[in-house]
Amino acid sequence: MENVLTPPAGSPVDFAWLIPVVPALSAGLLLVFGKRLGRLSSAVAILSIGFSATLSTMVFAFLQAQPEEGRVFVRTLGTWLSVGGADGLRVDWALLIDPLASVMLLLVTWVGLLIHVYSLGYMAHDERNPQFFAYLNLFAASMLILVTGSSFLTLFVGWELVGLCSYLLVGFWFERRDYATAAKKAFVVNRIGDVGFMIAMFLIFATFGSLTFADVLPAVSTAATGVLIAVGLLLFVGATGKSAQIPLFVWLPDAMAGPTPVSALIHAATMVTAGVYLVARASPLYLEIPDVGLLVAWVGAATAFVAAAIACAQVDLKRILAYSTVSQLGYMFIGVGVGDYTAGVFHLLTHGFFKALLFLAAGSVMHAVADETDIRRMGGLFSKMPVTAVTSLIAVLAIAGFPYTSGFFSKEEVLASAAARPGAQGIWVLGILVAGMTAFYMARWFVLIFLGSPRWAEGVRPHESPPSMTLPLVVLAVGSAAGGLLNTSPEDGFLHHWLEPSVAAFAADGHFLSEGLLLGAALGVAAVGGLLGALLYLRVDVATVGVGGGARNAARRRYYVDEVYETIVMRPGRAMADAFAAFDRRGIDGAVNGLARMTAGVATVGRRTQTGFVRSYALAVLAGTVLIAALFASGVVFGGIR
Amino acid sequence: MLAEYLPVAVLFVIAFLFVALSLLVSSKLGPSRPNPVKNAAYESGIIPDPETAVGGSRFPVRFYLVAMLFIIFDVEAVFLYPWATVLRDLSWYGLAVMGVFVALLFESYYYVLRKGGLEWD
Amino acid sequence: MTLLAQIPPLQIPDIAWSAISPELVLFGVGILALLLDTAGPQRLQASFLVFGFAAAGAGYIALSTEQSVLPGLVGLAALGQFALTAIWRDRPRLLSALLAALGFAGAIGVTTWQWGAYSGRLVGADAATFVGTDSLLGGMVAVDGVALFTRVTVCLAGLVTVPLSFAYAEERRIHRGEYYPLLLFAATGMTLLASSADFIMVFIAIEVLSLSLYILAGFAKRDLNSQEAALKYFLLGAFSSALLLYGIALVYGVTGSTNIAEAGRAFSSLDAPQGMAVAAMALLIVGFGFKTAIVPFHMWTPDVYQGAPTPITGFMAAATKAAAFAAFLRVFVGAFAPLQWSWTPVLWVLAALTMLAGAILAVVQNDVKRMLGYSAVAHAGYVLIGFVAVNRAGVSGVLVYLLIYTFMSLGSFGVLALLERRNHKAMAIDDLRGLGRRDPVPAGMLALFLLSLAGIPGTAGFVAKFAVFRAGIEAGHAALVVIAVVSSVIAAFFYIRVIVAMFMEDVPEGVAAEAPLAPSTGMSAGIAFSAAVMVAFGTVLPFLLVDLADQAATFVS
Amino acid sequence: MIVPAGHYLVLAAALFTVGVVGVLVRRNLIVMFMCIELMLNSVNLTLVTFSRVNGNLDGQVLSFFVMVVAAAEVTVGLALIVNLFRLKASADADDVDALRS
Repeated sequence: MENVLTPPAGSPVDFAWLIPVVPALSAGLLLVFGKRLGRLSSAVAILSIGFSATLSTMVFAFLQAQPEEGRVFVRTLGTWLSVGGADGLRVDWALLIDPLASVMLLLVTWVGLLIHVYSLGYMAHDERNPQFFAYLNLFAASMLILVTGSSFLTLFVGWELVGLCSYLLVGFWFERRDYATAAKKAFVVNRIGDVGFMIAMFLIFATFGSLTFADVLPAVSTAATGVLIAVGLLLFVGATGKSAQIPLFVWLPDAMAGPTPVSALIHAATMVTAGVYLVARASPLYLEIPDVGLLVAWVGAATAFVAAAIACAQVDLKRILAYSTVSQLGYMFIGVGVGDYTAGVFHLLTHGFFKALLFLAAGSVMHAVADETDIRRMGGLFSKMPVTAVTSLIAVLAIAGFPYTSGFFSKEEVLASAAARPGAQGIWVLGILVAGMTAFYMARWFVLIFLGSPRWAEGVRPHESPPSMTLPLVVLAVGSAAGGLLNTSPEDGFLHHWLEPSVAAFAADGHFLSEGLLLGAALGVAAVGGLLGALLYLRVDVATVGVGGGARNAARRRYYVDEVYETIVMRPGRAMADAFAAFDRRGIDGAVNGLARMTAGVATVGRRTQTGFVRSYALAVLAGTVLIAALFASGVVFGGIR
Repeated sequence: MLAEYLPVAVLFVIAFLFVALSLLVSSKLGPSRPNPVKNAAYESGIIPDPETAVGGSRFPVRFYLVAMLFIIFDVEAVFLYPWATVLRDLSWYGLAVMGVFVALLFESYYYVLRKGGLEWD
Repeated sequence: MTLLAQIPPLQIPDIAWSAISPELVLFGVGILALLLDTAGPQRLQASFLVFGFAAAGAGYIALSTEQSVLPGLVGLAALGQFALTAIWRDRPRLLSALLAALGFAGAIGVTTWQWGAYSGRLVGADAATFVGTDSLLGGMVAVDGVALFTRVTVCLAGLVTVPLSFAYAEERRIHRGEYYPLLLFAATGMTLLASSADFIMVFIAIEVLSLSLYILAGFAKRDLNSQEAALKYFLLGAFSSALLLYGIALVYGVTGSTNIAEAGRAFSSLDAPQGMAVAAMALLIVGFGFKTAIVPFHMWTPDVYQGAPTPITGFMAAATKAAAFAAFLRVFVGAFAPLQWSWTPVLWVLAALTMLAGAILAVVQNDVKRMLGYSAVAHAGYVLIGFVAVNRAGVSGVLVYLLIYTFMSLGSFGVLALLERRNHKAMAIDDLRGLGRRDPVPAGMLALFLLSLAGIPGTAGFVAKFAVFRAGIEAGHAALVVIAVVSSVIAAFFYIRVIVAMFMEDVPEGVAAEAPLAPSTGMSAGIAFSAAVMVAFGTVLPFLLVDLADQAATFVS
Repeated sequence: MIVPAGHYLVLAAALFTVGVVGVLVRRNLIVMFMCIELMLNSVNLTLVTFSRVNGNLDGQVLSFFVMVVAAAEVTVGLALIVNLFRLKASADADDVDALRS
């Protein structure tokens, strides 16, 4: 961030501002003329996002052509806000195009494009799909503003806009009441996080007199540590809100009420990773305050563990993926927390691939089995929908960290840096455990859906989805499989060098275990978990636990596996799920509702003063006069003292 | 010279207490036997209640209307006095300015006239 | 005799009429509209008469002085009104509406002309004669940045209010001839208040605008709510202006002058803060605080906003605030700046109270107009932040905030007026359920205005909030800004509640399908204009607005 | 004998207070209204006194305007009250409480 260049005219970076603008324009177009365009609207949307994708690729290529130290560009479009004259605050409409932004651009635009294509088939029967595509475009534009923002303020603008769009998209099918409430919950929780962000911004401005990364980040070492700690914590509060970390993660599973492509785009690939991106972007700041970083890592680890445990006990195929997203986000925060920002971003990218793939596969499955979401009522779908099955198998292997899949490299790197960071060994242990649990519940997910005996209801005719839906699956599957090539090893991987100009480097000092042991431990635990899950759930009697029926009684008589399984897996998972559901009710909802109730209480007291009688109002005016006189008196005394 | 105003604040309070006290005392000591006549609004001795009005008919609101108009046009004339005292110094310019003022006054008069504000029925 | 001896010999003030030319335009057009309305069938003759007089006057000016711009304008205006009368001879309402719009536009034009002259770029007149921070008309009127900016704000508000009112008033059968003249007179009072440099002028201006607004609030003669609103506004307004007047009297007593600047100088030369001065400042704060709806002088606000005709409510909320805050600025931040150590803490506390009380009380409201009334209170609190930060950034923040708030308020109330026209009743939040489905465009507009009021980034409201918050931070009032952020989060709840009701809830069964919305040209134009301004100042050119405000804020040293 | 200015001020202050209290305690709209007028006129007295003390005419000028404004207020106020009386057949301030939260 030291030497910031202005892009040469005519270069792709010079036109980078079109990347967010074009989808925004198309969104506006669709919102106004959507009804008239009809089927054409989806084409418009896909073309616009496709344009952005191509341009971002060109930007990426351009950056790669530049010398190592000359890859940070700021493209200024014009003044947005200039307050207080020359010496005052001045915020430009400017894009910060650096390696970090470029990879984020690639992720957002390409995954976005694939999901647009997928929606073509998925939303085919919805009469409001122009509106839907408009929202998707709007979201893409906001996310692109977020990742290219050149200052905390522009980033915040995108930050708020993505929140708004996810609000609109989750509430898209608002005929069903719980969707609306879920949307409201998401919005409220995000607002809580935003307060932290806003206050952090004002603190930053008060300290550094500017909000642009180029001014603030190089200067962090000059500021007082206390201020830095405050800023870091407040920013992290914002990040927890947006990226669904403890204690603010409850909204994400509820947000699964939205359409599946939305879950894939917003709640898996892009928006929820904004918090990680923020921390990575502010890496010089967090480098100054390693203890806060450690806290971030611990929160991430705890979240990862809890979410994984809950995921083991879920039966809704989308909720499982939701909790797994939360858990994987925890991994990312471990990465950025312990100071290996490259690892965090790396896991962000690979996760973007395989989690999006998993969600899209889930959508395809729901299509096949008439919107059934209970995985105990599926099974044996492999033969019915081979493409979906194979692709999601790849995704499952990737997320479980099967060797040489994308998830393998990124997860290993995160864990290795956790092990390398003094005082973070506990985090590493947790991480290993979570790896095993991840393998377990993903295996359960896959087996219960695709293998075993068919358990779906009568009259359901499972069928493979149309090409418009399977094609994105295939592409993403390739990504999930080969994505690891981005950064094959922490030392000399491509991504490692690529991100050097953007994020602070990781100061690794000696692992407390040898590389091999680390790797072995992780792989071993993961393998055990995965096999356990697979073998356990291939048994029909376990698969049907909780569904009821003869098989279950047979199981109880013959193998007692029911109880075993119940005690080992379901009970703790359910317990934790219940605990956190309770925490959600009492804690988060409680906090929110409590806040609301408190406000309402104060209000009901306050509104009593609003009696409607003129004379009481006049009395209030008089009382106010006396109050002011008293304040003045105190002030005068104060002034007298001075 | 400002010091001499300081008692004002004090006397402010005293006056307030005096008024409040007298009101309180009167309300406590004085017999309170309210009846409709007492509670009725005092409007120059006219009973406001439409039912029991004099002559059985509602009291004409024209009364207030004309009274208000009179007040307005009467009070506006107050500006003429200070103006008159310095008319010599102001000379024609002052005359012109006051002419504008009076013209505006007449405009409103014309307005009232057109709106029928001065007709009794 | 001693008294007469003390009186200084009288000197005639050199009256630079152009200093109050916007007021003259507004007032003149108001009188004209009234005249043409009362002329009845003889409208055309009356108009011709006016035309003749105006032309004669213009010719006289042109002959006596070498000026050609001003007489030309006057002549054109006269010609224009004659033409309008000739065309719409038998449509008096439309005629007066058009005249009013013309008047507001003209006032804006004149003000920009003044602005040009003010910032040195002469537009056809000798700048020195009528502009500059020094007060004019015998120390009565100050033509400075704040005055000009606020004049523009007020006139824009009026310009938007006229089209919003037309169809609404028609439908409620309150479209009497006095409507637009009263609007113009109120605007006259506001612009005068914004540019008054003398407490006498302050009092007169406040009364002019208040009296017009009392009548406008009670314009629906047969509607009890409207009457009640008017009566409450009137009684409390008269009460508070009496208090203000007493404050003015005390200032005059202490300083021996009613001129704001002189009074400020005399105040700051007081060695020790002394009883009368403090009482005077307290009473002044009460007077201004009432007009700007600051807690605890806010209690009339929700009632009056709920009862008054909706377009008028929007106008009141926007323009009155702007004007009163401008005068407030000139008196305290301008003249009493040396005493800020004494009054800043007071306003600090009031700001905190106002933000919190406004936001919290709005949460439990059901009537949308009432809710917006409370939110108006909260916004007054946000403006106060820029106020207690006694610096240039603060002043410019206040100006920006008020201009943007004008459009937010007019837009939201305009949409409400549109809906009331259809439903023939005040809108409760439940009545808005499913609106996003039935009429997406107005619902979307309302959502836009509400989001902007909530200060979501990307909307103009965020720019406004950011400007004042920043000023507060710069002045070291971080705690106040934190309170403001909390308050705005609380506020987000109830704005979002309305949006949720519109877009995410469906019409409950058993509710009769409403007639399709019949938006009038005027209303849609007004709303669309406000929305366009929202978006423009939110996204691409806030810097323009902020620069203007910064220029305007120069009068604070 | 010449009365010191302080007395006028005190008298004015007392009148003003009477007006304020009247507005607060009386329920009849017209009486409340008269109390407001009383406040305004007491301020007039203050202004004239100060004008004499300060030896300039500003105060008296302002008091002129106050008179006119008071008259205008009378007109508007009475009009409102009369209209309300027509609608409700009551001039009691506490009957006017339909608008409340």
